[in-house]
Amino acid sequence: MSEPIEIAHRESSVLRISVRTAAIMLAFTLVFTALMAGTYRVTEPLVAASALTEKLRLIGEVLPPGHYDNDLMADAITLSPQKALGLNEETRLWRARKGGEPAALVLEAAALDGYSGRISLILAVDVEGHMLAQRVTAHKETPGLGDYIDPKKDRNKTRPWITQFSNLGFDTVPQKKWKVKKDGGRFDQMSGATISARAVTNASGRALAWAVEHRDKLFALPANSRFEESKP
Amino acid sequence: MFEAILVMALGAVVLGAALGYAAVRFRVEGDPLVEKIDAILPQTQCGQCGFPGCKPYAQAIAKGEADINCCPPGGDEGIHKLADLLGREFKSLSAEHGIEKPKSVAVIDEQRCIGCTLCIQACPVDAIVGAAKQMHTVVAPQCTGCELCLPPCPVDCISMQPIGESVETWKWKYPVFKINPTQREAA
Amino acid sequence: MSAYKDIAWNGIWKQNTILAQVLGLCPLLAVSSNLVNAVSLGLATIVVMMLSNFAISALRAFIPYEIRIPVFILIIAALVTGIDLAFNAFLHDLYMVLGIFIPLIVTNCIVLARVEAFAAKNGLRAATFDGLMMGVGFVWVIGLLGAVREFVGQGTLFSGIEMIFPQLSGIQILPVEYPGFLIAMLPPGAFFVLGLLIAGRNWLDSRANQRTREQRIHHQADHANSVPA
Amino acid sequence: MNAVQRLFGFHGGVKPAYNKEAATGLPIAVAPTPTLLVIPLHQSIGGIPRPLVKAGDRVLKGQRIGGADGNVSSAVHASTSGTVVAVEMRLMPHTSGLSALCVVIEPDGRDEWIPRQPFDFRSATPTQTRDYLRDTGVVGLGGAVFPSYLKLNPGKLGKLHTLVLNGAECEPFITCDDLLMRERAETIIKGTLIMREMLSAGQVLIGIEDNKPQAIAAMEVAAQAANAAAGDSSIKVVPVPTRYPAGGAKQLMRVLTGIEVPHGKRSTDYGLQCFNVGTAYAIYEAIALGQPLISRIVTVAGNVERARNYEVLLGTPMRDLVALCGPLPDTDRVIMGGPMMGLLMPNDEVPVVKAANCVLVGSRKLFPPPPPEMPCIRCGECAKVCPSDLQPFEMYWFSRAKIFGKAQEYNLFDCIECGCCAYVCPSRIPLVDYYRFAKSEIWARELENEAADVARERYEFRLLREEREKQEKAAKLAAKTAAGREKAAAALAEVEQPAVTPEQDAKKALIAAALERARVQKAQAHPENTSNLTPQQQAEVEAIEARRAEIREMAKPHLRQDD
Amino acid sequence: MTRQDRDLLVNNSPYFLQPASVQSVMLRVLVALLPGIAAYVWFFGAAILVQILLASVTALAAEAVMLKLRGKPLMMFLGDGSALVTAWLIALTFPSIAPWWLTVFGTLLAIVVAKHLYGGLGQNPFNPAMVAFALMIVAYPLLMSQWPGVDATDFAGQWEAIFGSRQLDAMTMATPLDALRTVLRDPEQRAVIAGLLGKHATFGNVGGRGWEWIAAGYALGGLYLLQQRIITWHMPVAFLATLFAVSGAFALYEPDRFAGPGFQLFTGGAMLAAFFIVTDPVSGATTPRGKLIFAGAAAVLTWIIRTFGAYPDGIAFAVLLMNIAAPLIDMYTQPPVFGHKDKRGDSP
Repeated sequence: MSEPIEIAHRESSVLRISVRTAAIMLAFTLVFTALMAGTYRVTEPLVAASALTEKLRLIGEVLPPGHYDNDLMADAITLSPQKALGLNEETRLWRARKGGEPAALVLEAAALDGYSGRISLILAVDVEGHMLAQRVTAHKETPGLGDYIDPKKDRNKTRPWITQFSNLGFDTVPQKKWKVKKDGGRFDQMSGATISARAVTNASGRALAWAVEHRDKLFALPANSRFEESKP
Repeated sequence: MFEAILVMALGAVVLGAALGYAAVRFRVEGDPLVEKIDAILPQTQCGQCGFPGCKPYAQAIAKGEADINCCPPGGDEGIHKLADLLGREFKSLSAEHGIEKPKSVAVIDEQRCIGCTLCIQACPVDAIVGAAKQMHTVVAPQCTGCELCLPPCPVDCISMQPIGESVETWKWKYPVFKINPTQREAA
Repeated sequence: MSAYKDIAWNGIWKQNTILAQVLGLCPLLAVSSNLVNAVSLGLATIVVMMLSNFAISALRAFIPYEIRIPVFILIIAALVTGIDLAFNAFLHDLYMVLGIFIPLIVTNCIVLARVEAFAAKNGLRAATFDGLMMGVGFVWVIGLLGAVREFVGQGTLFSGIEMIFPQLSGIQILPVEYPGFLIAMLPPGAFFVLGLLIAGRNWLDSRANQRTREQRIHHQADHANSVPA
Repeated sequence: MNAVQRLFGFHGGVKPAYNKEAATGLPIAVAPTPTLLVIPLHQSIGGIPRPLVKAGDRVLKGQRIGGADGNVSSAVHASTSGTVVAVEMRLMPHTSGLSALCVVIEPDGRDEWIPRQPFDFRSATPTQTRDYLRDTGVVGLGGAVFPSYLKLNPGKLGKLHTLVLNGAECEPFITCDDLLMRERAETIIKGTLIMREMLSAGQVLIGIEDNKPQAIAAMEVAAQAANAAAGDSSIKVVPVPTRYPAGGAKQLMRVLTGIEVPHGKRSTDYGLQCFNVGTAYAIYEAIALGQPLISRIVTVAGNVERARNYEVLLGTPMRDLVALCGPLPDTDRVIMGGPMMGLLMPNDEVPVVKAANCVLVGSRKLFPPPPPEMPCIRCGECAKVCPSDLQPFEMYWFSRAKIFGKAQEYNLFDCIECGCCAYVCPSRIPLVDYYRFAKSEIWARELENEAADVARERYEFRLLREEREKQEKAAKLAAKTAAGREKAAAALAEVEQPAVTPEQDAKKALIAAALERARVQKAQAHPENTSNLTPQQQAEVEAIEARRAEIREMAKPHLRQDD
Repeated sequence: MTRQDRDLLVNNSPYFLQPASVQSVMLRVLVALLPGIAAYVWFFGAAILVQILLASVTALAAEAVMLKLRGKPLMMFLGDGSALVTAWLIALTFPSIAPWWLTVFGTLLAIVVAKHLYGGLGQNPFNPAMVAFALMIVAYPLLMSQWPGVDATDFAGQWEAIFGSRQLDAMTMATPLDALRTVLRDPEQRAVIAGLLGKHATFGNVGGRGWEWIAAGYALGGLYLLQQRIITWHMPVAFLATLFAVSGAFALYEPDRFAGPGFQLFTGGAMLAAFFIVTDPVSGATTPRGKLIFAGAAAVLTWIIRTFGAYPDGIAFAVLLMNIAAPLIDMYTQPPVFGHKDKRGDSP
């Protein structure tokens, strides 16, 4: 006899509790989402500034600030995927100028034949066709074996391996000598760990050649325009 | 940002309602933990733990009101099992609750028994048979050795006798190898 | 007061989140490759734990049992987002290193475990203190882990401290010729060192247990002897 | 001649040195009657027989002195005529070194039989046959001593296709079955025919290891004769390859028929039954001659000058038997059974029982103590030789760690303790000891759990009953007058002070009188379990009493309600 | 004779045992390694003997110290030979011109950490030699990748490499596996691989010059172990057959990119692994079917790590990964117990 009443009672309590929990949940969500949103608002400019600093720091590693006086971030163009640079995606290229005159190009490149796949590079090439410097930005080389291409991991802190490319161009090192010693070239490699060094060396050589070839065209393009590959 | 809050709010309402509904609808009755604990306890129903029987002690453990080391008949092994079940650390037997004794059964000295039935009332497992003014006796296989019949007996005619080993209940010992049995004794 | 002592002891040793409960392994193993990173993440975790314990203890009367977990997560997530943004804004170098691990504090079981097990049942002060002490327990272990890994792996300590205090720099402890022990710096090394730390704790604990047991037996024996027959 | 019997292999097994020649040179001799026979009542698997005689009784040879108790049990008999000296606890032929109830008989030298008459099993009902065999004490004589009447039952199939006779005798040193088959083959076959009839079995396969050519030849002759008499060829003697433990019942059944009888299943469900040749002989004596089982053939071998087989009266001390064979001076132990599975005896005075197929005399030279146990390297040799296809090293691992549940998962109870694994183990681990340990622990635990379940049930029932009685009482009171109703309310509310009825008064007086009597008794007799306590124990007892008092206080309302 | 006396005899049935011991098993394993070592010395000089000696002395010393610390009877365990087997496997898997401290350190880790911290003989879940190899190649990948050149067998130079401080570039050479990876990663040089694996002067005919003979020596020793019934056929056959099948299938699919089965079987540690490493009973699977699964899976992992991994030879990692899985494999591959398989009347 009392059963239907009980069920009805239970039904109402289910509804009541559901509504109550939903309401409380809503209240908490509103308060704390607002809190998060507020924090975001406050820190937004600072975070953006940090991100910019980070980018400039990376570029600064290959292109010392003294080499240019323009707003590097604004004077950039987009590259279509460049096979010669080992790239399968669009990248940015920054143009450094000093006193309005072209000074250097900062571009990205990649070596696909590392021991464990792709090695990403950033490098700066000055207007005379010398490589100012290059850095590895991402790689998966075996720790302790091939990762000396990254100066942070290189045990030789005073003169990391990657710095031997600085200020060299095809005038000082002929293009066919732009190889590791093992392959009869000019650059050192760690014995027992040739593969990573060879990949970086070859990729940088290709990138340098590409930059020298397209230098004038690249400087001539308006800012924020797009560079399409003209020939294979 | 307004959008973000809206999405969050919507999610909150749905989630809150669903959880509230589920909490009522799928409420589990009873406490299986008590059964599990009770299964480990030795069922002597002796009350040495301070609770009137094994089940109440199991309930107390499940509620966190009693510690796991209050059961002397269960011994260290029982405490280990409880510790494993409850994910707690092992503790040695709490001394205030008694010591682990060899398993025993109660025996009524039939010469002295006056047939008062007090022990029959005290026995938690009805293992004593007899009637008023008749001699009582303990059904040994059913006796848990809880000793609860000892205090009520007005003539102290009940004693606990350890269960001895027989050829049938003898257990092979853990094989521990002695590296150097002395020649003299072995000969 | 002894309740606070208990809380402290639980956090630092007995219920230590890493050594006893082995929680929060993901950030633990990923970030503890050197002392500075380890301690930094640890400090961030302390802050989150204190704040979340405080917030939840304060709000516990308003949180229905059924939806406590989503609410806890929400609160922790809000706090962590705040800290993440703050790191990004003010300690950007360190943020680059700790990177994804700060948001991961949200899912760090340590925080949720303490909130659920302690803060939701205790008063404001006790809960905040518990957050602090649990965090301290986390910091000293992750710090030790980081120090051992850094020392064994490359023979230095405090490398990378310039990211926080630009005027300081790391210390080279072992000679520069030290060949290093690379595996200590890699994730497997973190497991090895953590395993050894846990083994060390168990060893200390079992030794202490043994001692108390012996003491009790002696005590009982003395007691038995002193009672007149 | 017979068609060549197809043989099946069994997994594993070992080939230890057999050492059987020493005892096969001489025919079976009859051991002299000792000055005192100690006959244990418990000589078979199952319930312990009740003693039927008491000290001072005169018994005849073959007289039943222990009656079977329960469904699985078997009677025991006086081995010769004489006087019962005592029915008391004596050391058992068991490794435990524990004692059990034995009937001690002083022979009178007259060897006077009880009246014997053949049993006509063909006209008896199955129950009568069953009881008769049970009361003649026939059990499996291969060593397992399982009551034979339980096995002489065709089971649910109603008939069997094969009766297997086990003459494999694979254990080193033991030759009692070999000699029995050589000398009494005809009787064995006669016993077999009786069993076949009882079991409605088809063919009879007699498995004998091929290292016993003489026994095979003798059995072959007897079988041919029987086949000729019946005009068929249903009895076959099958030589089986010599490999321990080919004589295990399950292994032999597998070798002869290819059928594997799983652990815990009856072989009759597979249309098979297996008996030892000695059992067949005993069946013949019991059925055709009316003689209960009072003696058996025992091999005495090992560290003795003249190993030999004897027909021995059950209850003869092993020492007397060993003395007949001239034990060598460095003898240090007596083993019942063979070197692979035999039980170490607590001393050499224990009596020969139905299970004793061999009395193996040992010395440190003959059976040197194994080299120190090394850790298991999981080399798998034990698994290679295990005739039960087990993983002995896993069972060892868990038995050693006392994780008995896992040991059972690895089928610990399929282990037949044949000892092959320990025999080959390069780490010289006493594997079988670990299994024995684990098995007895598991059995003990099961018993404990059963007892706990019973106790729980009884306790819960008691609580239920108390509750019900309380309600009934209240209802009864309520059903009475208004005054009664008030009283009921009072009784429920103030259970501490129930109304005193005259009846209870009388009871109290009685109790008081009894207490007075008891006090006098108590002054004389002090309860044993509270004497000689250390002060510490005393204190504990007091503490416990105090707690008990509390509980009683708590429980009082319930108790009073029961009054 | 009383019951107390009997207790001192302690052993129950069986009362006599077959004469076999752990020691004799281990000794025969060492004997089986000799042909491979002989080939090693012939092609790459005596440096390997120095490494074996170094590893053996270190292993025995570490074993003795650990036994002492753990309070175990010294002579009984030291004489079991298991430490020597571990030591020899370490020496044979490390480059023979590795600096002395690398071998000593690796051996110490194997004996102290991988063996004794887990409870000593019979308790180690991982193959100690493989633990040593894996730890060392992760910690010192450069040193663990410098193998002796096939023509640089002069002992004085090798001695200098082991005990001197100089790195001897002239002596080192990429192993065939390294060479394979080198060209594998360079799209322009993929064509070279065919020449490399063919009759190439430097690398020998099948698995690289010298290496295939060493592998054959190990295989010979493995056959001896089979004949002595110390190992069963399951593991070697499963390992080699699986490696053959997997590498064969991929080589057929793209022969320019993937090395063929002959190369895979006869280079690196494949033969050593098949007969001496995966067959380690303590850390491997033990049931017959389990052994097949264990060794087969180890072979697949080996091939994957060799082809795609960050380190040249994948055997150590493959074996360690399978060590973890061994208890599980054993649990699920229990052979049916007597009577529990439905075997009515079929012949064995």
